[in-house]
Amino acid sequence: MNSPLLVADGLVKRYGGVVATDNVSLALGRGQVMGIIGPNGAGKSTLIGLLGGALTPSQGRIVFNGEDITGLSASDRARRGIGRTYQIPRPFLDMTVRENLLAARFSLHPFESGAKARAACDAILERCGLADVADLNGRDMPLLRRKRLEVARAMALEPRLLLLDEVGAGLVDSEVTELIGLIQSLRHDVEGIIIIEHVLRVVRECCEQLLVINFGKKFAEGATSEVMASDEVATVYLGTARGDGAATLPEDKILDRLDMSKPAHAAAVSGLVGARGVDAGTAVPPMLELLGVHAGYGQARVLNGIDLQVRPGQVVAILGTNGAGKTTLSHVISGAIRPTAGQMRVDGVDVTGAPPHQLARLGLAQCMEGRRIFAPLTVEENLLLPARGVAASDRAERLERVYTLFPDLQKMRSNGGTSMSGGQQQMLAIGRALMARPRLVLFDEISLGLAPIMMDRLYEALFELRQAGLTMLIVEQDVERALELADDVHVMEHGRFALSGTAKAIRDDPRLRHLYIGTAD
Amino acid sequence: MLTSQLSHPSHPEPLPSPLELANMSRFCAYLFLPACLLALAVIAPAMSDYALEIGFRLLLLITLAEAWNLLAGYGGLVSLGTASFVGIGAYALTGLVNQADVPFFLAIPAAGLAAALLALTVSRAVFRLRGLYFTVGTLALAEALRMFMVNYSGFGGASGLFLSVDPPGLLELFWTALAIFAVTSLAMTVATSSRFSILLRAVRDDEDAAAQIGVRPFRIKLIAFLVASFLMGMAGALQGLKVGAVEPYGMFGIQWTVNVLSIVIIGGQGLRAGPIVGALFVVLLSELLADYPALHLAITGVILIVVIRFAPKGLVGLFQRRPRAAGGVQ
Amino acid sequence: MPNFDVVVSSMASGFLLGGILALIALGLSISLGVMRLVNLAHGELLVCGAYLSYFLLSHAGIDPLVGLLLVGAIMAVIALPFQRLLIAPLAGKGMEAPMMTMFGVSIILQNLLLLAFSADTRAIEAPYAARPLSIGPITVSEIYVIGFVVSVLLVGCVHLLVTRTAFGRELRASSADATAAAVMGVDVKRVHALTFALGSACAAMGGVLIGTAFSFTPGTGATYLLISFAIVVLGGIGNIFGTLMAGIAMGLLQSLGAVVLGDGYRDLVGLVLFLLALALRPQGIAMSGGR
Amino acid sequence: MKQIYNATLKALSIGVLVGAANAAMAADEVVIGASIPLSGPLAGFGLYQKWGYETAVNDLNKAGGLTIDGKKVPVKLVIRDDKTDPSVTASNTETLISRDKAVAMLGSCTPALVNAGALVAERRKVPLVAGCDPLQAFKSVRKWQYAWVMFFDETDLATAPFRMMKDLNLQTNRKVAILADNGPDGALVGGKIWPETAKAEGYTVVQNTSFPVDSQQFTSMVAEAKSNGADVVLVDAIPPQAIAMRKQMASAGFTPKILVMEKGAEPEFFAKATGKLANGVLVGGYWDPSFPYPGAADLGKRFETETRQTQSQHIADSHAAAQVLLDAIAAAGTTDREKINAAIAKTNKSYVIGPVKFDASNTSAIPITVMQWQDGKAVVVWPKDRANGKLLFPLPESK
Repeated sequence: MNSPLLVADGLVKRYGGVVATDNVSLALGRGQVMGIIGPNGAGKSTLIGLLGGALTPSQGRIVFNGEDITGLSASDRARRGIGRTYQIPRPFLDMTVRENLLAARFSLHPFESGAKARAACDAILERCGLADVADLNGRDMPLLRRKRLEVARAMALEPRLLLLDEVGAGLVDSEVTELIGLIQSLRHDVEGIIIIEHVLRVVRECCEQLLVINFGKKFAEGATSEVMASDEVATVYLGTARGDGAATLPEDKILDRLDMSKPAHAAAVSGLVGARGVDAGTAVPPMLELLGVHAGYGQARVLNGIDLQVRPGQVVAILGTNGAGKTTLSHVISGAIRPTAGQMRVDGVDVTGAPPHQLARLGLAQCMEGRRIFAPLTVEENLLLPARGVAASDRAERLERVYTLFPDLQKMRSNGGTSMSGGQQQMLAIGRALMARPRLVLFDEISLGLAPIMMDRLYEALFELRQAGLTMLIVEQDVERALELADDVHVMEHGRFALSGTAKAIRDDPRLRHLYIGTAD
Repeated sequence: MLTSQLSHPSHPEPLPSPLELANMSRFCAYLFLPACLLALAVIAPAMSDYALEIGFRLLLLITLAEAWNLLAGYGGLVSLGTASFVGIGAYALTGLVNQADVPFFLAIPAAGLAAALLALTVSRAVFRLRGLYFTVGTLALAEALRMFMVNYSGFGGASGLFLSVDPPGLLELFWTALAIFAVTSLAMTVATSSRFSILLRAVRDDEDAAAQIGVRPFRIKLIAFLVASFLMGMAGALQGLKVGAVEPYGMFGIQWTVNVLSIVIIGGQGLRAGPIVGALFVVLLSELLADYPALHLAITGVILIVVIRFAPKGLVGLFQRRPRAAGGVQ
Repeated sequence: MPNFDVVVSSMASGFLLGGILALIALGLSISLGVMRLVNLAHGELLVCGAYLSYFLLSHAGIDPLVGLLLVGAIMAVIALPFQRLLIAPLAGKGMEAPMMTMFGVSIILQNLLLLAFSADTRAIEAPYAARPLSIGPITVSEIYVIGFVVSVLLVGCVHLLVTRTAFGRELRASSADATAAAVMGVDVKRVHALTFALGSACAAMGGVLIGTAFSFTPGTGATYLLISFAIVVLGGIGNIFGTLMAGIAMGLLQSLGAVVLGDGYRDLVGLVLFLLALALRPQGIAMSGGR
Repeated sequence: MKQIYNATLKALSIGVLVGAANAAMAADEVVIGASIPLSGPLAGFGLYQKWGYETAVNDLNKAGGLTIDGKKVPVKLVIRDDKTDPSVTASNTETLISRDKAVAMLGSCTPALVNAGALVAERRKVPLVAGCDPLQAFKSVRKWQYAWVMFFDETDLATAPFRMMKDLNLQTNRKVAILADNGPDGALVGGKIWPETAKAEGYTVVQNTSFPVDSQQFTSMVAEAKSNGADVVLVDAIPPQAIAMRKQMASAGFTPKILVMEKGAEPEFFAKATGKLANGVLVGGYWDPSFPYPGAADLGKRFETETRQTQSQHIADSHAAAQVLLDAIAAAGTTDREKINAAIAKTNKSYVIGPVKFDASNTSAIPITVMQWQDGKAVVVWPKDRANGKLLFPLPESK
């Protein structure tokens, strides 16, 4: 009985050259709950994939309950009692919530009486607070319900081991409390749980073991309390950290520091800014304005009445936890999705529902979340793409400027766009946004999954752009950095601005900590 | 085969959940359909030859369409290989009757089995293909098989084979078609309103997620594929029996695939009644436009396009209350 | 096994024919790679091209080769509204709906051609259509050589268009990540329309060559559709040079099959090859933007 | 949901009514059905057949129709397209018999289609008269009772070129290359009769290749024939293939002395599509307006004036088939299918196609002639007593 439930030994997952999981080992004792934390893009979900069987490791072995399951398919692992949830929920859209659970149930007990199976599923739905929607289609569940459905569906497997991937993300405090209660109660049904979480409170209150991952490597491990106490964990995990001690981080080798002293440099930067900012207060209409914007996907309402103004020369930051609706908001601004209600104006002109490329031509550029570098294009081609219908000389000039801003890119100009390190790709994404010589740039989660040191570099660049008078809209998870850079700040929660004001005011506002409880400590 | 849905009463929720529909189709299948079939079987002798002829064609096409619907509509396996199974069925029947003079009523299911066997042998290969590649793969497979039958002289080559005995009369054929249709409906009811359908739809909606909760996608898909092929094989056998001669261009011809596909799309993919309505529509249309062949096909094409564009759930979809807006939070 | 001359001659014609096949497949490949569109009407577009050239010759006396680009242009212009009216509205409805729509289009085109021109077999007459060309032991049809050269030139042009021009950049960007491309200011709709037009032009020009080298009827399209699919999957979807190579390989292997098993097995060999390719690369080969 | 099943039922019961209605109508007209290829690869044939059938029927109706049970009634000809697909021919025939209450049927074209229809007619005990189905292919299916065919016999056709070469003693190296499709008649003529006759006549078969009817490339077989140095090339293929093959022979620089292209070289569009290359190509034929048969010359002229197309021998066999059937119905004086069938069996009269008299196997043979394309015209070059032109020999070089 004291043999561990799950042992992973030297797991490695490579995608081509990129190593997503680098020699990670872990052991989960029976009755234990283990937490796995680390910055986005550190390889947490990959690890879950490896354990759940969705991915096959390039190296290493996994032993579950004394049996080597490395070679087993996901379904066989599931049948042995490994239940897994997806970070981005994947319910069976065209089946009712109950059927979603029954699928698991029937695959497990094909010949169980229907009534019994149904009773079992309903019990689980009851526990997960989904009883009232049992007969609605998965398609009609809003995000948070879908996340619960993920857990419920995994539970329908009667799992011995539960792998929970960011089930807490985007929940408000009360919901987090509920979730913690649920997880605590699950402990009695399963022999072990592994939780990937951003909401540290969940980790703290549920897990006795904690594993910190960074760049796919095991960074720290131990009893939750100790690990949480350690400074370098804070350094890695809480974005607020500065790049000290970062000399150990790989990004550093590829990168040479930006030299701020060169005057050419400042010139280059300013040359990339489409329209200088005018001093606030003058009677120009806001460059970008949202009036009571609602938006969502199908049945799911994500934005519920957003009012936003960005004046020329202003830097506005939008903060909020995962699932608060930040991404949807930037989709609306880029024109990728149409608001279901409300208006969007550029220079006072209504542009609601205009297709993305037209908005782009109005001088709105976006540095999209996840970089979205075009793999088939070289670095330079990626840069040239937004500079449409521009005279060759001008194009070349802009290229030069971007290259002075990010010398790395020049070195890699003819490499495939995605062949570079994450940080360099982010540089490329920023440079690409600037190539259109935009008047306003939306920077969406540019620090995601980057080492603090690299974040520093990128933010240095943003500060320069701000000096040059570029109007910016910044969507960030990393509160501290955003607050430093921004003039005005809005904090989102459930598709609304829960908190708005100047950076200074927000910084001192106690409600910020409340909204962010868990991440800031 | 009882499932949770059986004991479940229709609830106040305004839009019809698949559950209600399942219950309805279950009702139709359990009470209404058999009644219809029985009635047809009884009045058949009184029917004019033309009615029998049309009825036969309808039943044959419905059987094929139901089978295809099981694959594409419920299993998400859009196959363009229908012709191969029809052809195998027809050839198997002819072979069995000519070589071993097996009686028809045995030869037909045997032909179905032959088709299922083909499905079994190719399943490993085709299920490695997903989505579009599966579709194109099955098409290529069907064409390859046809060309093989054309070139390989073993089964009469391009000239084909003739049934050595006299085929049964129209009435008998009609009755046989009814019987096969009954089998089909039964199979479809079991497959679409039982726990199997839940697993099948789970695989259709998200194969990986299904695997993650213990469903074995390959197995589920294989079962659906085998059942569908068996039904198609029997339909093919019946056609071979009727024509009394088989040759590759007709029996392995793409037009089988085409007809079945348009029937289901026009009728309503993934809907229990889709194939029936579609078949009625297509057959009646072809009767009306019989004298303008090329025009008739062109019109079918236009209808196909219009339906795809404006009625994604087919004619039956229009009958029902509109399906809700698609798209999920991602 | 027939004698040496026969073998080399038929291998040579297989090689040359492969070039023409590649041109035809290219049309399919780019619309598949860029728009994820399975153009089941590709064969009919090809036949349309053949008829167009046929009538340009019989009525305006325009030689097929001279009219080649003209035919391509005309078909491209005709194709544009097709895409706008039929395919564009289906954006975001998955791959099946557009595929089936094009399937409907193919039925319509085939039967309209039938109504208009009957099922008579036609062939585009040209002095070089049936002239032998002998180099040593090898004897091949002149049209094959011409067709090969023309095709390779055209494929090369398309390659340059895709890799060297701004349009090509936008094309590759939209094929990799349409949303992001749109946000970067690319008019994806327009790119798709032009891609479809380009694909149709390729098919039509291929049709001219086919119609000159062989014969055609309204029903001819289907054969070439399947073989094109095989080439596309072999060469990698959207991969231009891959398509050319695959086309030539297909031509050679078909001829080999023909020499060894008899001409009847040509297409069978092609399809078996195709199935093998699929079995080996179940998800096909990813879009690699022709570089 | 429910109403859908009801709908099914309704539709069928409608069917019942329609059927009944037809039965009622059937009294004041005689319905004859025909399923012919109006689309698909063989549509070329179908159009001639349509004209032949319709002309015969219209002429009769103009003359007052048929006397049935002492009462003059018009004949109604119902034609359906079988898309060159045997299973469609079968279902068409079913429908024509059951829905349109056809008392008798006229055949389609080529063995696959005619036989498919004939099998249904045989089962339904409905007389069917057809041309355009070579006799041995027809006989090989089964012992027929209700299906009747008047056409040439494959052996007669296949031996014709050899007999011609003997008569006109044409000088060749007596090397024969045979390229035939693997369809029913192709297999018989190319696979069996040609080789046998060649041997009997002292020719050597240097090559015998068969191919499916949907391939377009014959480069390797042509190259082979060339390298085998065959002077006599015998081809049996449908038009699209014959056209492609003729071009590929030319482009392989291969010009035999004698080139026979059965089936494929027959329709006029062969000559159109191949242009100069058609010159000198031989094809077996069985009719020409110049033949000394009643109404032959007239029929040819009528076709060309009415359709502004060049006549084809298919107008003759279809026209004759229709006349044979109509005569039989007239002789039977009733719409009773058995009696009509008996009357057909008694047929013994000379028609536009020549004398027709059915033998024990329900067939009546039409004598074969050899035709040759000369400047876009099909000229009868053999036998002497039928010839209306001079043989072009050897096959002109293509340049």
